Amino acid sequence: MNWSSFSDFLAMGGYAFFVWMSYGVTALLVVAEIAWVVKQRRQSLARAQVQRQIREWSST
Amino acid sequence: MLEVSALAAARGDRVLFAGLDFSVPAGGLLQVTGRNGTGKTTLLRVLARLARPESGEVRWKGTPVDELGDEYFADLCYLGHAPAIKDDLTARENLAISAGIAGVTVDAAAIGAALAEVGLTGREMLPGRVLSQGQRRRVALAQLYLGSRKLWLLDEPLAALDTEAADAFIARLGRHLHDGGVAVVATHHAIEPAAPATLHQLRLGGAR
Amino acid sequence: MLEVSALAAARGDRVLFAGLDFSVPAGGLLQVTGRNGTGKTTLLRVLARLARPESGEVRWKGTPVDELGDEYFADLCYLGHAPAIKDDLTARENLAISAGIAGVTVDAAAIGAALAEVGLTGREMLPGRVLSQGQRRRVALAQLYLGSRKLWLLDEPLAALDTEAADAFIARLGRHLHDGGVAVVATHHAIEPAAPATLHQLRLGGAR
Amino acid sequence: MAIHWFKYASPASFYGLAGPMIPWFAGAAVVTTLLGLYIGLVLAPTDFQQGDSYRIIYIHVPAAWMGMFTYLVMAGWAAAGLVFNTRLSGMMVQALAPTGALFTFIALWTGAFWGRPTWGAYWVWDARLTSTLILLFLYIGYMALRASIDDPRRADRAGALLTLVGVVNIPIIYFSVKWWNTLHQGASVKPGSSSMATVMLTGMLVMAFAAWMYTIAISLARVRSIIVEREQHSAWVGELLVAEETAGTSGDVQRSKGETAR
Amino acid sequence: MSFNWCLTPISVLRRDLLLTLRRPAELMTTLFFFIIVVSLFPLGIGPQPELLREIAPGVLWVAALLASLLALPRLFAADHADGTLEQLALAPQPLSLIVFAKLVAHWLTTGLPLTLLAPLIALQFDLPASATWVLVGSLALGTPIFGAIGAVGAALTLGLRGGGVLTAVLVLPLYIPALIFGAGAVEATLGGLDAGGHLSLLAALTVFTLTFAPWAAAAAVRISLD
Amino acid sequence: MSFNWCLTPISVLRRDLLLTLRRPAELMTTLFFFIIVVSLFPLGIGPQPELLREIAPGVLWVAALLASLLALPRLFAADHADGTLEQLALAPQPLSLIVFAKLVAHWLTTGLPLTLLAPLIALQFDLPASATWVLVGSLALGTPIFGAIGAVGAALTLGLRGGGVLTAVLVLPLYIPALIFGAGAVEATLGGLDAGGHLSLLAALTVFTLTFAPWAAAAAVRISLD
Ligand code: HEM
Ligand SMILES: Nc1ncnc2c1ncn2[C@@H]1O[C@H](COP(=O)(O)OP(=O)(O)OP(=O)(O)O)[C@@H](O)[C@H]1O
Ligand SMILES: Nc1ncnc2c1ncn2[C@@H]1O[C@H](COP(=O)(O)OP(=O)(O)OP(=O)(O)O)[C@@H](O)[C@H]1O
Ligand SMILES: [Mg+2]
Ligand SMILES: [Mg+2]
Repeated sequence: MNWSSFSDFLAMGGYAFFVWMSYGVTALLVVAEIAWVVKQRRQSLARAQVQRQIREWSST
Repeated sequence: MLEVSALAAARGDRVLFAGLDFSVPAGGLLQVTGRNGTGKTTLLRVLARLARPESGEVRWKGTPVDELGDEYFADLCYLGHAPAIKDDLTARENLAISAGIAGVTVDAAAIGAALAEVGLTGREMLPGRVLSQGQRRRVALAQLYLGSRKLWLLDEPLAALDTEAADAFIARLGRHLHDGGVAVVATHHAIEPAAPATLHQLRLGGAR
Repeated sequence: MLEVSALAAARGDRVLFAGLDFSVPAGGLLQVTGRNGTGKTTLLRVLARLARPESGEVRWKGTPVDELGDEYFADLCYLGHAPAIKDDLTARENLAISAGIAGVTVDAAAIGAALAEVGLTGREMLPGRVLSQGQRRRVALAQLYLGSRKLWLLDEPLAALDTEAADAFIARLGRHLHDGGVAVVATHHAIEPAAPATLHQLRLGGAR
Repeated sequence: MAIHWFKYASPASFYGLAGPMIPWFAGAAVVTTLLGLYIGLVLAPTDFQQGDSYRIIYIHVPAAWMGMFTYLVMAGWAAAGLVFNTRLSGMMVQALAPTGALFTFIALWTGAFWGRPTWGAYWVWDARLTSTLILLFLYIGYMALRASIDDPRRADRAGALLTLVGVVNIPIIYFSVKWWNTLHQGASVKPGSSSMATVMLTGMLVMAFAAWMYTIAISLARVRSIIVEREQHSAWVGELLVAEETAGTSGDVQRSKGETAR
Repeated sequence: MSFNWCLTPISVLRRDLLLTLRRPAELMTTLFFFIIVVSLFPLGIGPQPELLREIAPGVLWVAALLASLLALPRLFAADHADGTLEQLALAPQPLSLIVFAKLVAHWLTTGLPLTLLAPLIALQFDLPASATWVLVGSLALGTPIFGAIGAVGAALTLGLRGGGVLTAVLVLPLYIPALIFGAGAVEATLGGLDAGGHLSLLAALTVFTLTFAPWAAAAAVRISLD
Repeated sequence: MSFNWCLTPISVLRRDLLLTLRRPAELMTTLFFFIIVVSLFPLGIGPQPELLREIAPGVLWVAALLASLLALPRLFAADHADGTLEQLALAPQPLSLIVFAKLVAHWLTTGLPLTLLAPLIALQFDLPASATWVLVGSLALGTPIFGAIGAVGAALTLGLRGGGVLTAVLVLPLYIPALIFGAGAVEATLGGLDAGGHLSLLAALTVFTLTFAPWAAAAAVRISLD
């Protein structure tokens, strides 16, 4: 364990801004990408489902 | 309604027509024929004020069109060789916007009806790019049906249409004339809508 | 000569045709008809190897065209909706160059003759830009007459032509077939050249 | 053997193959990320030269590696697609590009925030930095090209060609930028070259492994969406959708149906 | 014949924005062109930071100018090719109004994004904050000028082969005043001087251009259609 | 089926040159664009002669690059629109050969004039004679690269809206090595060093590009036609 306290950890030896800007933005981007992929999956399934139902309705 | 006197047009050093006089009354159809390159397109563009005549005058409801200005455009619908369809917009959007440009307010139902009339039901949401040659022309015709313009200037409206679509168009043209509209149509194929008030043929170029 | 088996093509998510089988012998004419958007243009582009079929095979003189490669192109002349005419070149120059591109050597007399055949004598030196719609199409047809390609693939060749020009084209097509050529023509108007070896109609899309 | 491979290169079987694999890779990504962060942020000592700013390394280097490597993988799929004309290849290239671009961007971003305390500037025109920037441009070019083509099969082939042209150029770009930079003036700055303590190296490698796992998981997930989108008219997707509907995940379906109906 | 006079311009504006939305890639490409051109200079000139900071205002402004220039064909060329421009000329409203609507849509999709992106680029050249703000302000004033003057050039060269380069040759000389005042403002700030004079001259130029250019562009469109 | 295999490429070359001759304005416009961009920099940056001389190699090369970029749509776009490109793809000769012929014609009408004009422009920036010669040599080697790589980008973006800017985004990153070696050669000469190393790297790059780009461009044309 390298840190004596949690605030020490947050301060990152005076480099908090740079370190947390790096880690924070990375986390944000990764979360955003995951959210995007999940949304894409829902949308593609939903669109395909609608298309299929339209096909079914029109064929009956 | 539309009167033309002593109209002459030239392209380059070639006089295409000169001393042209005619008038088309309300409900009248003028069919412009002639061999390739005799000036049909040029005549239509002059009538639409897109090209300048060499001399002569075009009058609409008795007033020279140069004086009428925007009022003339509000009565006019010109359909040239290029169908004015955006590749990136769907057929439906194309129609909504071209109506807007023409200053006409339309609702979704009217657009749907116009598209149904040209037999494009089920293709409303395809982008212009993927439409076939004939389908593009059908969208262009639907533009025509959306407004209620008095004067139609049509350059080979039947090009690329299949026979059913051509017949439907001719029927619609007949209704336009019946409602007191005026049409000038350049075409190689005889068009015979039901009972126009007057039906004139103007053959340009003579025996060439 | 031209054989097609189990040919299928799709655009976007729409299957235009599938399981198409036909063969056109030397001297044979295949007329492709069908309503707008049923896939005539697509079929011709697949035959010309400009578009990829979904499945199936096209054979020329018994060999699949994918194996023939350039040899197939040397036998083929495709005329699409766009006439491949340069606005800045004269009709004469346009023909000279398109022959060069096709790998055919021609002299001035041959070009003059081809232009005369499509009725453009006297307009040889006009730049493409100023030609009328129908005149451009005539230049495109003259390209066809210059080479002596065996296989003609023509997409609405009669579009924009006046009736005299259309008749002249049909006569010329008859001679091509008589000389053992093959033609596939997409068109809305029935074409009846004199006595082809076989005349088939292929109607795409059925009742839609 | 070859037949076997082509079977899995069909989108239908790949879809089924990929589905069960995603949780494993995702799980591995989470576990290794937590482990790597623990090693890097908690266990590892402060660097005697750079202080704690060096801790950016645990994202920066894995991201930089991943950004470069993903482009190579894309090029591999692109080549396979052009040669064998398999449908899956183009979809894989399409699925990988955003993640590759993301990592390249992260490398640039973290590098900039590392550069400020270390070099005193967010950006300098160093060879490595410049070539990373160009790599990002290549990714963006690919995505822009795809976005402007709406026939997916044409987009596949155009994108594959562009990716291959790009991958041929990457070494050329890399060396030209290196020489450009070193020919004028002695290299003023170079990403840290101090030999690292074992803990630090371990943390970095674990994070690099996590980046791999993440990339695999996310691109498999994305390719599944792409497959559904592009094969929605095929019979097997139809069956899939029926199963999906009866499984009761149709809340979204109902809603979006309402949207399209409007 | 009393038509709703603003229907046509608003339709045109809506349509142009819609078309851009349909192709978000297009919006991005102007931006990336800007970024890439700006990044080319350090590559051509060398990586010395002081030298780069000194030339930054000029480079950034020239890059914005070139990005605007490359976007000009989008104003009319597509509408010309597919016949829409004829229909616009036949609309029962003054063509200059329609052109103005197109200019607004064009600026929203090119000039505005460029302006908003500029601060990020300024970082690459290590510009101080004061100069960055002046840069943003001057671009906000200058990019409409590029669009408006460019519209005249783009309309005049419609349908001519080599249109893109020809447009450039026609309009670049007219862009020079905007370039001088705009880059001058940023440079003044860098040198510790007041940028107010430059900026107000630039603003005057913007107003003047936006008043007259739509008329000229409309006339040019009519000429090109004949 | 033994056709004269070089008839098609030669016809294409002749035709492209003829078309340019028909429109000499087009040839001039690339040149003027080059001149104007180069002249914009002193306006944007300010008139200090030493500073200008220092940035001259970079600016000249970037200007040449941008001028080449703007000329790219001329390679295929017109042929695509009027159907000629389909006919080229159907010619009984390898398409890559035809593309090569087009590249030669393109270079003769853009790269060559640029190269020949460069010494004149160098005067504006007060470059010494030695650097001027290296500039000419490096442009002669570099402009074909811009054309050849550009052809791939131009072919890929055929028929896409916003093609011009999209092409730029695709090819600019790939232009960077040529830019670096070319500008580097001139800069080295300015700094009293030997430019040989840079020039031979540039030459190697030219040969490499001219060998492979025509194939890639031909493949891109086929993709765009489908
Ligand atoms: C925007 C700025 C930066 C970019 C784009 C960047 C890019 C890269 C890239 C591409 C790599 C992988 C190279 C390879 O493994 O061959 C890398 C590695 C590395 N970078 Fe950076 N970097 C940046 C700033 C920095 C800074 C400021 C530092 C520290 C002072 C740094 C330290 C490192 C270290 C230590 C490595 C690992 C070196 C190795 O494995 O050989 N980087 N960086
Ligand atoms: N600059 C010019 N010099 C000579 N003749 C010209 C010039 N510009 C146009 N022409 C001729 O003017 C005529 C224009 O005709 P227009 O396009 O009006 O014909 P059209 O009747 O519509 O023909 P089509 O049936 O083929 O559409 C053509 O014969 C063309 O050759
Ligand atoms: N991406 C797509 N999605 C759906 N349908 C498409 C797509 N691309 C093309 N199509 C359809 O494919 C068909 C293409 O037909 P093609 O151009 O071959 O018709 P055609 O028979 O030549 O018609 P025409 O007589 O009008 O020239 C059209 O119906 C078009 O709507
Ligand atoms: Mg006509
Ligand atoms: Mg068709």
